Amino acid sequence: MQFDVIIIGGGPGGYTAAIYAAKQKMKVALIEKEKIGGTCLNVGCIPTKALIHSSDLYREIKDSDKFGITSKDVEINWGEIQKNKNSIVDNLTNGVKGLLRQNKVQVFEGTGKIIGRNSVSILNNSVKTTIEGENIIIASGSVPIDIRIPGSELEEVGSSTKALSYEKIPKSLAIIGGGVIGVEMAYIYNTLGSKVTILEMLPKILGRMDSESSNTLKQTLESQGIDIYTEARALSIEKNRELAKVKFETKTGVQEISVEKVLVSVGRKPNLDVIGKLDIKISKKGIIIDDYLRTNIPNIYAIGDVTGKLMLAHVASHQGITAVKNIIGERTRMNYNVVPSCIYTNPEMASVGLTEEEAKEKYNDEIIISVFPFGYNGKSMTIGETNGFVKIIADKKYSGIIGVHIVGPHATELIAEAALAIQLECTVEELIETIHAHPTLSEAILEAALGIDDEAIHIFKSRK
Amino acid sequence: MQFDVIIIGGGPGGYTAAIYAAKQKMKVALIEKEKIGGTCLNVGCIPTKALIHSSDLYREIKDSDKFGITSKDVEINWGEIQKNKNSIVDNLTNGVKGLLRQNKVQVFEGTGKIIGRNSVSILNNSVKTTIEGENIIIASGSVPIDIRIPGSELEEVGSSTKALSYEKIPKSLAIIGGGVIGVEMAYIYNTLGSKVTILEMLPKILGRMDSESSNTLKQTLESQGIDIYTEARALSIEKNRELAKVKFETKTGVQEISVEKVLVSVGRKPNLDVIGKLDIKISKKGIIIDDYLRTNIPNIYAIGDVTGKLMLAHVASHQGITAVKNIIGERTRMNYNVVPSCIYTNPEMASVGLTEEEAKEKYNDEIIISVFPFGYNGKSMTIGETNGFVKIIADKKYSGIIGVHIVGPHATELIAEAALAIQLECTVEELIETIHAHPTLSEAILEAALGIDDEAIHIFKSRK
Amino acid sequence: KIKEEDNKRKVLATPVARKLARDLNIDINTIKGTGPVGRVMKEDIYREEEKRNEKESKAE
Ligand SMILES: Cc1cc2nc3c(=O)[nH]c(=O)nc-3n(C[C@H](O)[C@H](O)[C@H](O)COP(=O)(O)OP(=O)(O)OC[C@H]3O[C@@H](n4cnc5c(N)ncnc54)[C@H](O)[C@@H]3O)c2cc1C
Ligand SMILES: Cc1cc2nc3c(=O)[nH]c(=O)nc-3n(C[C@H](O)[C@H](O)[C@H](O)COP(=O)(O)OP(=O)(O)OC[C@H]3O[C@@H](n4cnc5c(N)ncnc54)[C@H](O)[C@@H]3O)c2cc1C
Repeated sequence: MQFDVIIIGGGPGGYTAAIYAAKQKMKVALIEKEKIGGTCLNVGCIPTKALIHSSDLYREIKDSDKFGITSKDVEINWGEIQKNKNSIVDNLTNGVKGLLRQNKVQVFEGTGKIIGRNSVSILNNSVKTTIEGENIIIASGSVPIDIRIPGSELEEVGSSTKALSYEKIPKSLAIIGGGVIGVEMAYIYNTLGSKVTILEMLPKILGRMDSESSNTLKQTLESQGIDIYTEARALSIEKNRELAKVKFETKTGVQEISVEKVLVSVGRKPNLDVIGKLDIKISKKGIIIDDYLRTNIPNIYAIGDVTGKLMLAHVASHQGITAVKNIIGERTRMNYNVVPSCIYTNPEMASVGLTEEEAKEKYNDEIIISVFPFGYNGKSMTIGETNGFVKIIADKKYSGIIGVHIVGPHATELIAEAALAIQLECTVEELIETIHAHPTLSEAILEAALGIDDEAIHIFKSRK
Repeated sequence: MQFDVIIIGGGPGGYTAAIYAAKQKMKVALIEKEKIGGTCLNVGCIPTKALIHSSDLYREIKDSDKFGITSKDVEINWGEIQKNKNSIVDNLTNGVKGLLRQNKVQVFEGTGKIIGRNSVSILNNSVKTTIEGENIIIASGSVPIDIRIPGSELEEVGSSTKALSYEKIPKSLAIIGGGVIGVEMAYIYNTLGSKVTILEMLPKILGRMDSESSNTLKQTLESQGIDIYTEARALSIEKNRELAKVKFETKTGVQEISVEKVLVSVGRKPNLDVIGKLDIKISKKGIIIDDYLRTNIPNIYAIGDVTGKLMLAHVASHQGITAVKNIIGERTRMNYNVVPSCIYTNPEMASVGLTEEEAKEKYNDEIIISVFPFGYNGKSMTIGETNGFVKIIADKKYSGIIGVHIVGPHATELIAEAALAIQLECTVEELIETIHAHPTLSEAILEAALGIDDEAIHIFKSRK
Repeated sequence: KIKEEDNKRKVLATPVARKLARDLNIDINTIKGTGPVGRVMKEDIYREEEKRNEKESKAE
């Protein structure tokens, strides 16, 4: 066989699997039809976070007087923001290309298609190559779902990929879909001066998240000027001179707004073309896999967004490593119970483990909850970011930590400790025994843990 | 007895113990001779971090062009910086006063002195009160050590307390003592425009820290413009017109610099007056205590800086809680092996567990080390802070994590996960199995862990 | 029934302690942990080993 493993798709799932496999001394082929780095590096995680950093800076600079740093004529240079974003993306994707080379992964440009249990064809500009491999990992990712309403084909309407590179900052923006992507985009453009409206079909934005947390974030975003409609269904989009008129229906009737741009972020669907005619089982969500990342064909694995499990880059890369471990015979199960999920707005939001709603159900109400607000945390005060809280959910019987939800400064970094705690089945007592540095935001986690027994220091009574 | 426990000193050790004891339904007296909040809130952790936040902002704003945010006439308003710092301190100390009140801690203003096993006298403006308590906790903290060289009494010379409130930003500043306090002050004033020189007696700054880490920080600070002399002994200070001339000796001979201000930060010494004539055993470092925080007199405990263990606010507060637990009979041992220590410069630095030097010695070289640089971390790139690294030290036999040292962005928050890992005796494998959110700085911890087995994804070969 | 459930919960032990116990052939379920909430720490395993060694040397 030419290769030990053929990987189709060069996103965070695929390239991580490729590098990890190469480090295990395997002969690895990686096929990518567009750009190494996939959605994540090119039009996902990284470019959004670059735009968010510029937005954060703008907000901070406008607000810096109270910290004794003054400046005049604070201006947004959209061209520079885009250039910076693009150069970060280039740096990172070039870095990954270099790593693939150094690790001797053979990279094929073209569209891969599985044509047999061990054969993959690669089509590149009408040239077709076929390669053979002991194992195959499908890592073909996902693409945005379109909405099918009148007007969705208009120039003004587009997905997040378009929204990352608008030629200028739109004066007004309607976002159809209040998931993580929609909310981050709303934060970016609202901060940079757009009038942003979110239309969400469900009763709350950020569907799967802990309700108290997503509510808090929603209120803050609204106070920053974003209009959020829930239980709102977009009906149609029409050209209205220079603008696009979006009609939508809420409980109170049909309304309309006219905006420069419409961003559609209603979800993503798996890239299934890669399967070809092979009998690989799929569901509505994507390729069906077992805990070892195997499809129904034993030597064919699938990882990342194409499996439709949790569409997150760190899930894709963890699945990638786990798939390779299973290929080399290190039987390792993929566990989806301890997956942090992050929203990079201001305040940030991050969650891991069970939400309050899930915990109540799973533990039959036998849970304890403690919430510590950042307003009482010293470090928060010194950096002037006192919005939000840490919420810890523990099971009543053993006081094991089963869920942590953070809204607030650097929530996306703070969640790492919480994830480790849940992964190691840490109890509240052990978290309390762990000394947390002063002054840090992570002390809010300690205080929330103390609050479980009503022993938080810097708040009189914890919300429980 | 009037009180279940009398606490002398209202710093983070004392006030935490007081609130915690009150929450255990104890009758608590707290005696403070100066300001509630102690060193930490009034002239330590909090005001330094407020100045650091202003400094950080100034640096970021000057650098924001490359992120597409431009501004003109960026200026430092020292008066506002001071006002902001003071108002944060006031907020926090008022908050603590409020908490003491709500928790029904009886606060006595005045100087406490132990006059018997159960009696403490309080002297306030020549009025003397005596109170009685079942238990006593000494939490009298520490004060800066003076240096005894000619000229140390000059107006221009002072401790960190003075340096927190200079009437203006000095054009030039000599700092005698390159410990954490000296280094943070150097970072603040250098960033705000002073010409800063550090004179350190020992061969390295930040003495106890992991050498590779403190070296990296040293080099970065030097590249920012700070002059650092090690093995340098200050000899004398002389008035030189408007300036102070500092003479010091290094290996290469005697040199001198003329500066506007001289900051002396050569360490702190315990406040022992409180002991009075009682036979409480002390060492050169402070009051001698056992693992349960007891002095040689069974009902008298000591916590915080006065015990001279590790002079850190979070050690003081943890000792405070532990002392109270022992008083109520919940026998709990204080463990100093897992204490994070932080430096809030840019890059930040944070450590927990054994340094490389300590680990080598303790484990007879049977350790593995892995270093992952932030330069290869996606989130670092999006925020433009790629300096530094995460270093993980594990024992070779069980790959238990025994030391983590971080130089880089938000190191002081990232260290929380590392502290929990060491506290729970986590192995490298378990850290790797813990999914880290993308894109976050905490992924650098994951990558360092992967590097232990040469399996880091985003670097070709980890330094080991 | 409740008791059964209690027993089902696997003993709380640190990762290093588990490895160590496996290595030294010590049944971790028989060890009383000294960590917070009784988690078995590596020191507990070392202590158990010491006890065992003492016994053995006495037996000899
Ligand atoms: C705007 C946005 C922001 C996001 N932010 C975050 C975030 O902050 N954090 C996070 O965790 N996740 C984020 N995500 C989600 C994240 O990008 C995905 O979960 C992740 O990229 C999935 O990785 P993957 O490897 O499965 O697929 P992808 O990254 O989609 O990569 C799949 C690759 O396969 C290639 N491919 C497909 N079919 C073929 C074929 N037949 N032959 C050859 N190549 C093929 C594609 O061209 C693509 O390069 C974001 C997504 C978007 C859109
Ligand atoms: C500039 C600076 C920066 C620092 N930064 C940090 C940091 O970032 N992180 C960190 O962890 N640590 C930091 N520290 C150290 C930290 O401040 C101390 O470790 C901490 O304050 C010790 O707490 P304590 O309660 O033991 O004593 P203290 O905070 O010193 O409090 C003792 C209190 O007791 C009172 N007192 C003393 N004697 C008597 C008496 N006889 N009667 C009544 N009252 C009495 C004092 O007035 C004082 O208020 C810093 C210190 C300085 C100087």
